[in-house]
Amino acid sequence: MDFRLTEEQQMLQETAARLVRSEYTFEQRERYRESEPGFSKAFWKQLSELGLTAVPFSEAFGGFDGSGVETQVVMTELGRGLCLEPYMQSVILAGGLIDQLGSDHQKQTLLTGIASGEFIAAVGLQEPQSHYNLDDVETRAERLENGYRLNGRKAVVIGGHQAVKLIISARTSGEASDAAGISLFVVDADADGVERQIYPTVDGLKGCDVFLRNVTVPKEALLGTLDEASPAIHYQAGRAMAALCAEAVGAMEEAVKLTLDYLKTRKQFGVPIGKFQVLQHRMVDMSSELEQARSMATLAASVADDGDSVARQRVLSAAKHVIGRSGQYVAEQAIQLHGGIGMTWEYSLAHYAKRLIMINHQLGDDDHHLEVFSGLMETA
Amino acid sequence: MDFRLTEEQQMLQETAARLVRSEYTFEQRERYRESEPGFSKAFWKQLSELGLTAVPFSEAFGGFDGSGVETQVVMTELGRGLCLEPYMQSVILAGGLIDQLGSDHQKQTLLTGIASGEFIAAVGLQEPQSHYNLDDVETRAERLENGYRLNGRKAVVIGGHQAVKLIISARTSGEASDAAGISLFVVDADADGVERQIYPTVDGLKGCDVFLRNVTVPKEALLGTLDEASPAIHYQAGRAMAALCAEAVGAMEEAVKLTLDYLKTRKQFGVPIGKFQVLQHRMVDMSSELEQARSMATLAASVADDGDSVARQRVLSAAKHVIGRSGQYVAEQAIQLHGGIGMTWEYSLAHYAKRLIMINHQLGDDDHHLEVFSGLMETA
Amino acid sequence: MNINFTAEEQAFRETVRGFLKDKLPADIAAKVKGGRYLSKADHQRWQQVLSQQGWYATHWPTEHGGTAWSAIQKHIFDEEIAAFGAPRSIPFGVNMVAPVIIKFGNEAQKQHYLPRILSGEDWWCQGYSEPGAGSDLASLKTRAVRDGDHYIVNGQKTWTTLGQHANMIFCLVRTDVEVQPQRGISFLLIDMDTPGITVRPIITIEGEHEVNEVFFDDVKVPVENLVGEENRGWTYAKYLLTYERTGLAGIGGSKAALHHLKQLASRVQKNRKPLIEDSAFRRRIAALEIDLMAAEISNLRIIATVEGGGMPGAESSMLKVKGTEIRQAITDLLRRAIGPYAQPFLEEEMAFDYEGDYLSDIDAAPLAAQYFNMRKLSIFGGSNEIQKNIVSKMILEL
Amino acid sequence: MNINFTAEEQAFRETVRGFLKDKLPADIAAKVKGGRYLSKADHQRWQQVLSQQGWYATHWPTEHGGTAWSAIQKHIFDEEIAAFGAPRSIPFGVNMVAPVIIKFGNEAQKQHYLPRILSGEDWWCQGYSEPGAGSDLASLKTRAVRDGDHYIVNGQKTWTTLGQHANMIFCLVRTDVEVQPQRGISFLLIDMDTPGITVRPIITIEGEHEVNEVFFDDVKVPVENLVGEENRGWTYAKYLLTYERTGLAGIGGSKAALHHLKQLASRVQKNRKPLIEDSAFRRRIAALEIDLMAAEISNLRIIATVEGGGMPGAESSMLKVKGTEIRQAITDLLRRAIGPYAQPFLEEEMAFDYEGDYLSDIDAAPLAAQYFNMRKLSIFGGSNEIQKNIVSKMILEL
Repeated sequence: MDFRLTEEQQMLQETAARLVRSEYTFEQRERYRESEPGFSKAFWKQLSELGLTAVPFSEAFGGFDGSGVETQVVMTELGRGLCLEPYMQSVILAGGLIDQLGSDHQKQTLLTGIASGEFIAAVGLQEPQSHYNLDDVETRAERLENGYRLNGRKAVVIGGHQAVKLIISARTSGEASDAAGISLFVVDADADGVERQIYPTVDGLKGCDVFLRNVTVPKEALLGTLDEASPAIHYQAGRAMAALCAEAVGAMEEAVKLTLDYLKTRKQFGVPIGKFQVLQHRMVDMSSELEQARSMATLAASVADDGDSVARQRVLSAAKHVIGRSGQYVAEQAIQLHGGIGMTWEYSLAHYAKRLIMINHQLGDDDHHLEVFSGLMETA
Repeated sequence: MDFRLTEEQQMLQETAARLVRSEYTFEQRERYRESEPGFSKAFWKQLSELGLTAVPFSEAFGGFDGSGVETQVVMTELGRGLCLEPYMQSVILAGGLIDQLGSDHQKQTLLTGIASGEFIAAVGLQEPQSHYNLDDVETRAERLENGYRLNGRKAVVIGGHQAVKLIISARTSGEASDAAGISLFVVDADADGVERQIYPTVDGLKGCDVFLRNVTVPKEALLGTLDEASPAIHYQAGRAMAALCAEAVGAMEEAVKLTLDYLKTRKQFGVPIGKFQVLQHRMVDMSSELEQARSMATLAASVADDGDSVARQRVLSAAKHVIGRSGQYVAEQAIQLHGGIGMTWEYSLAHYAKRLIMINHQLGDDDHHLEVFSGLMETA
Repeated sequence: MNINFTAEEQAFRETVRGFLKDKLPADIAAKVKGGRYLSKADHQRWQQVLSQQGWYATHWPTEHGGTAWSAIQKHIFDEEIAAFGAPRSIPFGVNMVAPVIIKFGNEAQKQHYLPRILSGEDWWCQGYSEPGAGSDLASLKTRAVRDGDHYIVNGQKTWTTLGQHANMIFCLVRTDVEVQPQRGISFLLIDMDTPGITVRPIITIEGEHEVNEVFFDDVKVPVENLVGEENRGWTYAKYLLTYERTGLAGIGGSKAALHHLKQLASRVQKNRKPLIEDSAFRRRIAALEIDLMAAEISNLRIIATVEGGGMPGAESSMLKVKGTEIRQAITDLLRRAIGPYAQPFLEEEMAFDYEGDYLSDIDAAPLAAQYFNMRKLSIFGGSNEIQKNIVSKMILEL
Repeated sequence: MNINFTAEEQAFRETVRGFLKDKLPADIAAKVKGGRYLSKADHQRWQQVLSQQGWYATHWPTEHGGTAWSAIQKHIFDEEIAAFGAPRSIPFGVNMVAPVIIKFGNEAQKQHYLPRILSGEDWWCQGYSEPGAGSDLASLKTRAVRDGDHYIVNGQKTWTTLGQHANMIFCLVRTDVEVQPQRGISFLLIDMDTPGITVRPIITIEGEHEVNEVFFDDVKVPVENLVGEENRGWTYAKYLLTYERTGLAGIGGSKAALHHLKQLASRVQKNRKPLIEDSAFRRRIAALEIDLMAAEISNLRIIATVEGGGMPGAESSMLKVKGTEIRQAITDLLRRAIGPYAQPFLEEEMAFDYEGDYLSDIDAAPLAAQYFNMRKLSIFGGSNEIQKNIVSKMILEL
């Protein structure tokens, strides 16, 4: 048992950390956010030049076969910088689905592009009615002679506004919410019938709802086996959950640090407010939540790339549950201990808080994952 | 809207309070607990001489038609003294059932005896498998020519060890846990086939499990209409829940008072521990829980004797939920703030804590009543 | 003891309901219920309706145009206001500066300011907090130096709610720096149009402009704008803090929000049935409803004390903590209810004049913003930690 | 990074399991799993087994009969001990006084005491707390006055766990009253049979005799029973407090208790199905299992730090708080699981030698008692409030 990063992992961490430190001050981040793409294309380019967008992929695609731990290392640093780039969507989710299910041709054309940062892909897995159940799919794909016709709507596709390729889940058989009968399709984002309603998100990202109206795709657009996409979707969502956990830990570390600094410098009643025992203990509780979150992010990373199993799913849901809860605790208490200043847009803390709360709305909140875990729990 | 006690209610309160103060110091209480009946027969006699055991009954039975508020007043004082007498079982539950369902003859013989304190009655409504569901009744009563034959087991009949009469719920038709098909019978505690396994309880009371083996009772033993006892059982359990809430508030008030005194006198690090902000805020939280509990006990008392309705049930379950939760919070924090001394048998606080926790095990804990409330909740 | 409302109180409630049914503009009610922001014009429109009814200054004595309502009547009124989705009155004029003027102001001040508050001519804001003086209000630094018939005011106030709409501000200023902090403070009424005043917006976490910084640079304030005596401002401020605190818990608002939550959870689907039928989510709602029920009774108990001539003491502080926790928990569930749709930040959908289509549920857009905005409840107006300090000191005597 | 156990570590675990399978008396395991009290003889019987295996003094250096296990091995051992229902070793001798003797004692003390601890000849208890010195340990008042070759000890110790079984006690005593409180304290080893010592039981909330008061009335203690130097006892006590704190969180015990809870909830019925199928109760168990999972990893991270040569600092304090909260929450659910049957107080069913029928579930009787007993976890050994003070000071530097 060894919790230390290997030398390579340390190098990866330092690379990511250095890049974030130099390119992602809060002021820079706000400029990126206000720019049209909603993130920094230059930063994305740097990430890919350093190979970071290829971390999880095999050498054939320019990657270095990184496991969950490597992903964790990168995501934590991106979380620390409140980075806006769609790393999780394009590299982990879209890349992961193609890597797992793609034909050689799909890997050659798509994975190479994603890994090199040449283009961005995004995934449309959830729908207006699906809440956090990725098997609740009403979007339908009908068989045509030489392909499929898609109709439906995908909800809150983060990064979808800049994506060249969209990976869309659609029902090819079965009833809505059946696990069987779901298929994945690679759709050009500018294909006829694809309409994107683009919006910023509360935490400064950008995304869209995707409306598909009689969108026809060739039969080569099918990713994986017809009707059988559900296990892969859940598997890759699990990897993405681990990544979100890592990102959250980075953001929590910063929020805790900012708050601790504030307690030491802000004076009221003639002393630093950190001298008040109630605030001290609150700060201890925040640190303790952070420790729990850190442990679960590490555990999640260590199983994320294992073969699919109930044990893996349990750990990943447990981790996402802990992260959701402790992220919210840290966000709320960081604001509370800061007082009014913690509620201002111009101070970075507010944005860490918003990101932490919104991570809970991605791929299932703590309630959702408690339910999932409870269902999978060993009973004796 | 008027939260003040009327003059009569104030007199009742003072009477009860004075009696408890003079007869129920903690040392006296411990002596009563160790005595064979497990409570003070002399105190019971005083209660009845003052009319307190007749409070809820009509004048015909020596009572004064007291409503939930009068019961609340008495129970709060009994709670303050950690009194051991089976007031809730004999007067409120058994008395209430007979008052609601009894024939004139049953009222004359039984109610008069209960109201006057001449004998004690107890109720056997729960069973080993029933958890807190009073409709889950497996004890069976078969029809005989001139009566009924009872077989089964009733669980945790508090006060049953001293009861002369037991009111037993038994199934006369339907499946276990059907609300329909439950009947009530008045059984002599020393009848053939009745066996009582007597034990003390964690909080210093006494009770028993009642085993019924071919116990035959005459047909006059039936209380109310055959098969239709469930609504009355729930109605009277609701009154008893309100009484438990009142008792809990009395106990919580004492626990809070003891803790506050301790914070002011116990010194560590050269100052009274009440100077530590964390303990101050904890004490505020305890007081706040007490306020919430007090409000709900009052609300429960004000509806307890209303006609049966969903609105009444909602309030009573809500109250029992709040009492269960805040009782536990107060009990646990009172011990924690006392430190080791709060865990010793010889100090009264430990016994308040135990009573508060055990009240949560009587007639449904906070989880149970949250579920009940949730089921009855208005949804929009 | 009879904790039901009397027949008279019930009749009063019906009167209030009738009024609201007739006079509350539907568009305003819809915005309030949907958690949307109101324009200044919305607030003013509603204030005119109340003023015409004679129901705007519920807390004032009748001689100045108040209602002479009992504490319970005021409570019933507040409850119905919240239930119908009428806007809560902006408190700074009618409920904050006015009571101070009525109690400590001179005749000229009463004659001048009170009618203007009733008519809506003046919109007041509050100048208490400063960047260095939050919880520790007495350490405020804004200076007012007497110069003939004027004070010259210099300094900065912050967290000035809706200051961008105001033409008047009441300020705590330091008029004596030599004495103990609380003793050198005065209470000044300042026209926001006076040269030297700059209002700068503070954008809060959810992206809204609700609070401001107000800068004072050699601002000349006539001495007749001093309320009461010089250097006694702390007394007046404290009077205001203990005055009529029964509304602090925001019970009416929480009841309306809980109703909103139930409606939303009845519309939103989870696992192909309404979210409110999900047992875990339903239990969370139920637990909140129960907490709120208890807090409501606690609040009524305090109101009854006031009615009986008592003073609501630090009990209000205890209830403020509980009440704000409940409200925050409701906004937490509202945000959770819409799942992934909490993420889109749809400023136009939140706007008071939006009439387009909605991305998802008609009420979804403001929910995350509202959740973040409501963090203020446990911070502003004396943080919950400060409230607990008050209870500890005043009630528990620790 | 690889957080799985290595093949060697797995092999070690198998060895431990094999040993426990062979050597752990079934009757003892049954009592531990059922939450029943063990007799002194039970403890001693199990200690003999461990000693014969050479596995009793896991934390000692090999030269004195220790195991030389790594931190991870010790963790695995503790985990399996808990999983199999083996008793936890009474720590006062082997894990508390022994490390102090090894580090600060003289050769004679080592030669005399360590073998007697290994053999079980001595049963130690701890004399730290006093009625007036709980959290504020340094204010202790028990006096030891040098008189020739002896100290004369007068005073009172309290909360002395299992002192009724002990023949030896290690005490912090005041040997200098003139200096700052921490500086005048010495560390004495005292034979419980010395005249002048009285042990009086303290019955705790759940009715058990687990702790005691110990009175010292002119007790003559030979000077050779002083450990280290006079007046340096505080240093030794602090060493003990930071020594080997990775077990403080009680993860193994909580895992066993959680397992017990699941088994109980699978047997007990609610609404005519196993309680564990009740969605709300099941979620409560699930939430605890998740918390425990996180705490276990946090604990392993600390252990790995120790393994890597680092010192477990105040992180242990943070984990102690979390770990005790989890354990208390499990005992809360255990008590809740049995519903009304939490009430009967069946002392005979709880006893270590009970062989009769059970009123309800075979494991029901001790559950309420255990819940109350476990309140001690957040009080004794430095209350959770004190632990947070430590973290605040040592890690956060507030």
